[in-house]
Amino acid sequence: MDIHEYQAKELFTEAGIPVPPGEVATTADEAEDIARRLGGRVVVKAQVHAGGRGKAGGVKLADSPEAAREYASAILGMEIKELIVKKVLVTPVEDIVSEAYVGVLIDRANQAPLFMVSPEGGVDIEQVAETNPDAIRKQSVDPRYGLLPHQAYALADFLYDDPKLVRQATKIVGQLYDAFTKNSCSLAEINPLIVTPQGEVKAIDAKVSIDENAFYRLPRVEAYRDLDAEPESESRAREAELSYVKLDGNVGCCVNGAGLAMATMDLVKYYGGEPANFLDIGGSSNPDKVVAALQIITADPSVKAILFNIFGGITRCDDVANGIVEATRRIDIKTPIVIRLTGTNEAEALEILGEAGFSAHTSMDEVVQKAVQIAAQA
Amino acid sequence: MDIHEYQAKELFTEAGIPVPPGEVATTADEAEDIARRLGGRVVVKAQVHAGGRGKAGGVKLADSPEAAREYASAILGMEIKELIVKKVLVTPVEDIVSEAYVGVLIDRANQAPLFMVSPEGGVDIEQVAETNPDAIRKQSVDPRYGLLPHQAYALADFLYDDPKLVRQATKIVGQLYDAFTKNSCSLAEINPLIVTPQGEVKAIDAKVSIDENAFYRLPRVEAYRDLDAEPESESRAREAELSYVKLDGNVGCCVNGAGLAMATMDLVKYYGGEPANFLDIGGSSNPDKVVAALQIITADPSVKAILFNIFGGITRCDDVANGIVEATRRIDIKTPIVIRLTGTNEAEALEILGEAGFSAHTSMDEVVQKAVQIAAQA
Amino acid sequence: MSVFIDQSTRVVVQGITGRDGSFHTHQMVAYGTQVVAGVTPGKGGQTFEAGNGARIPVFNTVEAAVRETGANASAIYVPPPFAASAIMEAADAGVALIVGITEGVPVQDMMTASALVQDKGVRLLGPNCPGLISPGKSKVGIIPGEITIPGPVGVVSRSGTLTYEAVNQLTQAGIGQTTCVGIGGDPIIGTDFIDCLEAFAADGETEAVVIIGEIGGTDEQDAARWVKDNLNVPVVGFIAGQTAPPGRTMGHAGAIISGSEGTADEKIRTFKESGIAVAERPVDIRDLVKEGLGL
Amino acid sequence: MSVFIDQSTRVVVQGITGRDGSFHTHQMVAYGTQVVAGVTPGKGGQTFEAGNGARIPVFNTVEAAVRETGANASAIYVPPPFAASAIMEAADAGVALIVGITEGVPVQDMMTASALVQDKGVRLLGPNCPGLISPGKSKVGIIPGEITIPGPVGVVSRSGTLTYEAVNQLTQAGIGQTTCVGIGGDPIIGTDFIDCLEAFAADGETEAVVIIGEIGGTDEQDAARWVKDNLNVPVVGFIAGQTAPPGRTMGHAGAIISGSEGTADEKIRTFKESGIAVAERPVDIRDLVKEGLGL
Repeated sequence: MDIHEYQAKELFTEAGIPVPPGEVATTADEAEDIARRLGGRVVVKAQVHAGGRGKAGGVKLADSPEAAREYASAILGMEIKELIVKKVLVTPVEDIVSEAYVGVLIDRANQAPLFMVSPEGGVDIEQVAETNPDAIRKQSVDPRYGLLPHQAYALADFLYDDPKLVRQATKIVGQLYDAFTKNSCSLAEINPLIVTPQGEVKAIDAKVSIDENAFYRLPRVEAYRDLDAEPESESRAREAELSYVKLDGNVGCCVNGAGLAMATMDLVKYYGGEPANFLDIGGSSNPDKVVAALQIITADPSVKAILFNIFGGITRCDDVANGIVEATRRIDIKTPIVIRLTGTNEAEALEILGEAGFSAHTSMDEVVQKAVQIAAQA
Repeated sequence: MDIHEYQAKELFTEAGIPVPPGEVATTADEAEDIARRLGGRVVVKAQVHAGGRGKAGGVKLADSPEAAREYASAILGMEIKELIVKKVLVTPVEDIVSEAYVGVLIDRANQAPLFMVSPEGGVDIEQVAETNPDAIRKQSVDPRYGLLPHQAYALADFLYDDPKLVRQATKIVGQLYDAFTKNSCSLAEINPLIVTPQGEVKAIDAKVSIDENAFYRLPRVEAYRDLDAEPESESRAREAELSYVKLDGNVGCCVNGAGLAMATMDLVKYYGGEPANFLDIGGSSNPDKVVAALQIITADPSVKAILFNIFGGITRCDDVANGIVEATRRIDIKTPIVIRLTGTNEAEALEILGEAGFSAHTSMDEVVQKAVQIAAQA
Repeated sequence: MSVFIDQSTRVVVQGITGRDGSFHTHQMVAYGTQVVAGVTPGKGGQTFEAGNGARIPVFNTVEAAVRETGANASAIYVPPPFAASAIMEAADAGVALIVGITEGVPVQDMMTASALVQDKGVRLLGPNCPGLISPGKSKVGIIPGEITIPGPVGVVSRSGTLTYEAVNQLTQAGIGQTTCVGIGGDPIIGTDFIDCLEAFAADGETEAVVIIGEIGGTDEQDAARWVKDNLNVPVVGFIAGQTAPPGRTMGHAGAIISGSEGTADEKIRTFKESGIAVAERPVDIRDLVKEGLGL
Repeated sequence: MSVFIDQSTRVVVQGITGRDGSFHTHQMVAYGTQVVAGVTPGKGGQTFEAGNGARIPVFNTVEAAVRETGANASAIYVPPPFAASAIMEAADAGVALIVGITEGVPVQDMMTASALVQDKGVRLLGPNCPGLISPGKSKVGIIPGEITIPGPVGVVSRSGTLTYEAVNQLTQAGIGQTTCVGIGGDPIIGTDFIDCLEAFAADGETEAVVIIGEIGGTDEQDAARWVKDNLNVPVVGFIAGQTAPPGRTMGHAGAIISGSEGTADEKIRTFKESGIAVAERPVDIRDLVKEGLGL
């Protein structure tokens, strides 16, 4: 889960990383007050889970509290990459001598954290990697040893020549690694890490992603979740413990298993349709989940046909059938439903559905074609 | 460095290990007050760096604050293994269902921490190892991974059958390991770890040794040093950065290098003498160290002859010679000194000593025989 | 022949008294798998009744289970917070194969567990995988036995039900399998595609291989290159997630397109370049296997 | 021949600008050792003047030193709080031999460093050791060159000056050495007696070996058993600390009798049982070597 810049900065500050002060405002009034407290010259930064905030006009330098108010007023409510800005971070303007990049992420191939640093900060690191790969130094971290002192030093030494800056950066690299492990991050980035005219090294922007699987031990971080930052349907799906991703098509998909769900979406596309969502009801046999899934799918007005594709293994087909019947009792579903069920307890499922007036298929290929056809005709 | 039971319990409490409350008294009055605060029934325990306190009468169970006063009065000032008791720990009496042993130390052969646990606690673990080795379970800890949860569980599982006790003990084993690593211990022991009639697992006695080389990062633990617990000469030697161990003989030894110092002691014994000390002045060429060494040796009234055995490598013989001359100027040394110097700047050294009226040898064997002879004749 | 497991595999189930562990122990025993022990801390000494009259002893630790029963493989059904630790316990206890079924294990926990597994020289499958089945011999995990039959095809996949779909179609067409292996959908897993391909290559009875991949990471690309250089039997490939948007996790924690890495197009391209017959639809897998086997 | 180092050894000195590092760099250069680089963080780019006109480049990191100068051995003189880290840096940078001179390294730091050194397959000598010298070829560390001459005896010891004593007596009697190795007096060290004995056994020119041990641990006992089973040249042994009281550290952190373990008597007994000629006095070492060599 991505967290906001101001939240990431909280985690960094806790780890000891020097981060300039700053406060979050949800109104222009608040922004003005904060700017006044911080001495007048501030940056007003949109807090949304999207890159390119600056280009979109979501980051503004204000010379006075009044200007801060004005910018905050403009930025709050702005839409950046389909996300509405509901909060701004107000933070003092820093004079900048140089900008560097420091980041650490999980490297799947090496099964280990990977540090990347570059003296060319303030820009997208993937861009640096393409245009000037020699300006990036990488360091894989053996999880058995953690980041070793000489590795932190060598990364810092790549960024700066002045031993005083190297010393500060060495410490920051170590602190970033601590924050990364303590908060079970999949990504933790400082970009830019600046040097001030006074020779201080500071983190000016922060980007952090957290492994949701670790939330059970990170209640504070879990509370960082911003429900405004995702479609309501996804929040509801999470509550029902469903994997759901909203898409733009008109064929609503309800599948058991992530791989089969993706393959179902692909097959919808193959036959000329567009999937309205990814939805994996998981391996559980709980009819309530099926109900919740149907509620979420039917709440999407674009959906013109609902497609069930269930391969019963652990999931019992009769449970899914019961869920479908139950859902159609609880909610008034107008959208046509086509169903494919095969595997464990298939016969019982077909009987349950038949009694409730549904017919069911056993071939995935057939049922997808039918759903696409129905959606196209709607 | 060994620390006192009450200090070890402080470290354990910090790590979260359940330790009954307790306070330290240096007078019988204090002991009575503490006993009253703790509810009357207490154990009064001598705080000295020596095993076998119980057998020596240094641990007493008091039924009342008055009794605590009486016992404290008897124990304070008592001599246990040549150490005078200056402090007692007063702690509530615990009812005991069972006593176990849990300890972790540095295993040289495996270069790793080694846990040992036994359901037969309250006695010397080395004795259990001899009489009933099957009653001990060991677990080597890979320092790259630290103590893994299943290892802590398996150790606890060896101690108890009741899952509730196993759960508590698992936690305590983990906390003991944390205390061990955080405080750079060479040994950390709970003996006994008791079970109360209420089913609580608690640490009743604690023994901890700390690696002095880590003191630079453990100022609090370094302050645990009890100067009363060692001969004054050893405290002075430590201040002068000398390695010194007081022994019972009459030939005072001053040597550079630990191995050569031990070999010199052995050779004194070989020729019928008894070394008065181990003393390594180290590799440094600082005359002040030689002065300090001579002050410490001459302060020991048993010393009848002083033996220098210096092999100049990094240590320069002329520096040692200057130190000897300097020391004889500063302090009035009545004890005869015999000197062996060879190696780096040997010629200069012999000249310096000659001018000051000393003669010097170049053979270790010769000079040791001579020192033994002089001491024997004194 | 089969790879990784056969009739001689002796399984300890970690988390045997839990909901999933209990259910699948019954399933495994019913299929004929030798489940010789269970582990649930605090329940050592109990007996687990697995149907068919099978009485499986439960131990507090894997170490005790291995010592008392000679278990040489472990199936892990413990909850996610304890799963990495359970894997390390199994590795430490000296089983040869660990099958991690649990979904939702924190990735950083898995980094450590995976390092230990490698240090101990143990094979880990998963986590977040359906396990594996050598039809007619043994199954460890959750793959439904009834959709498989013995035969000449090796199947390796990152997904569960999509594999069932493919295997079921093979079975219905009368084409059996040597072993079907689900390697799991997490970003950090033990055994990968190449490990499985190596095993199939060394197995004299595997005459064709099916690889079912998905978006995320570069495992499929690495596997394709390995196939090109090393494998002499026909290989059929399928990649799920062509319609998945970048930056979103598609159910499996590992199924995410990050930047330009891990797209379905890239994987399909590499498959084709390496001589792997790529199925456009799941149903094509069966037909391409038939073709490959000359049926 | 010699073991571990010879004329081709290229040394980087970690802590070259410090008091000890600086002094001994001069000594090593004067002896003829190829000191090719120094490392002091923050002083990269400077040049260290080592006498004889030698100008040694200083780097911020061992990695840079190795890359720029091809150093293949490191001598460590950094202060104790940073010594374990310096060892790990050297191991990570890929030198083949690390000589840890620093005394007073925390034992728990060394546990981690030693594990990494082993993971990397690097040879570590020490810490808290005098280093090693192959007379006439190279010395890395602090053993005084002038007390050694080339010849047929391999010397391995846990101590410094006691070794000088023994080596000096050999040299004065005209008996030279292939290599003299000080393995260090700490409880946790890299290369141990057996590693050195194996190297001497493989060295065609080592015709006799001297082992100088002391109280503490069981390294000498293990070495003795190894000698009995594997070594065909005469071995002379000496153990320091017969008069040491139990439970007290005798200068070296590792020189301590704990319980019944590590006494001089036990070590001497094992030496004798293994056919090692035990010197009662240091001066006897020379005579027993003479005897062993048939001189």
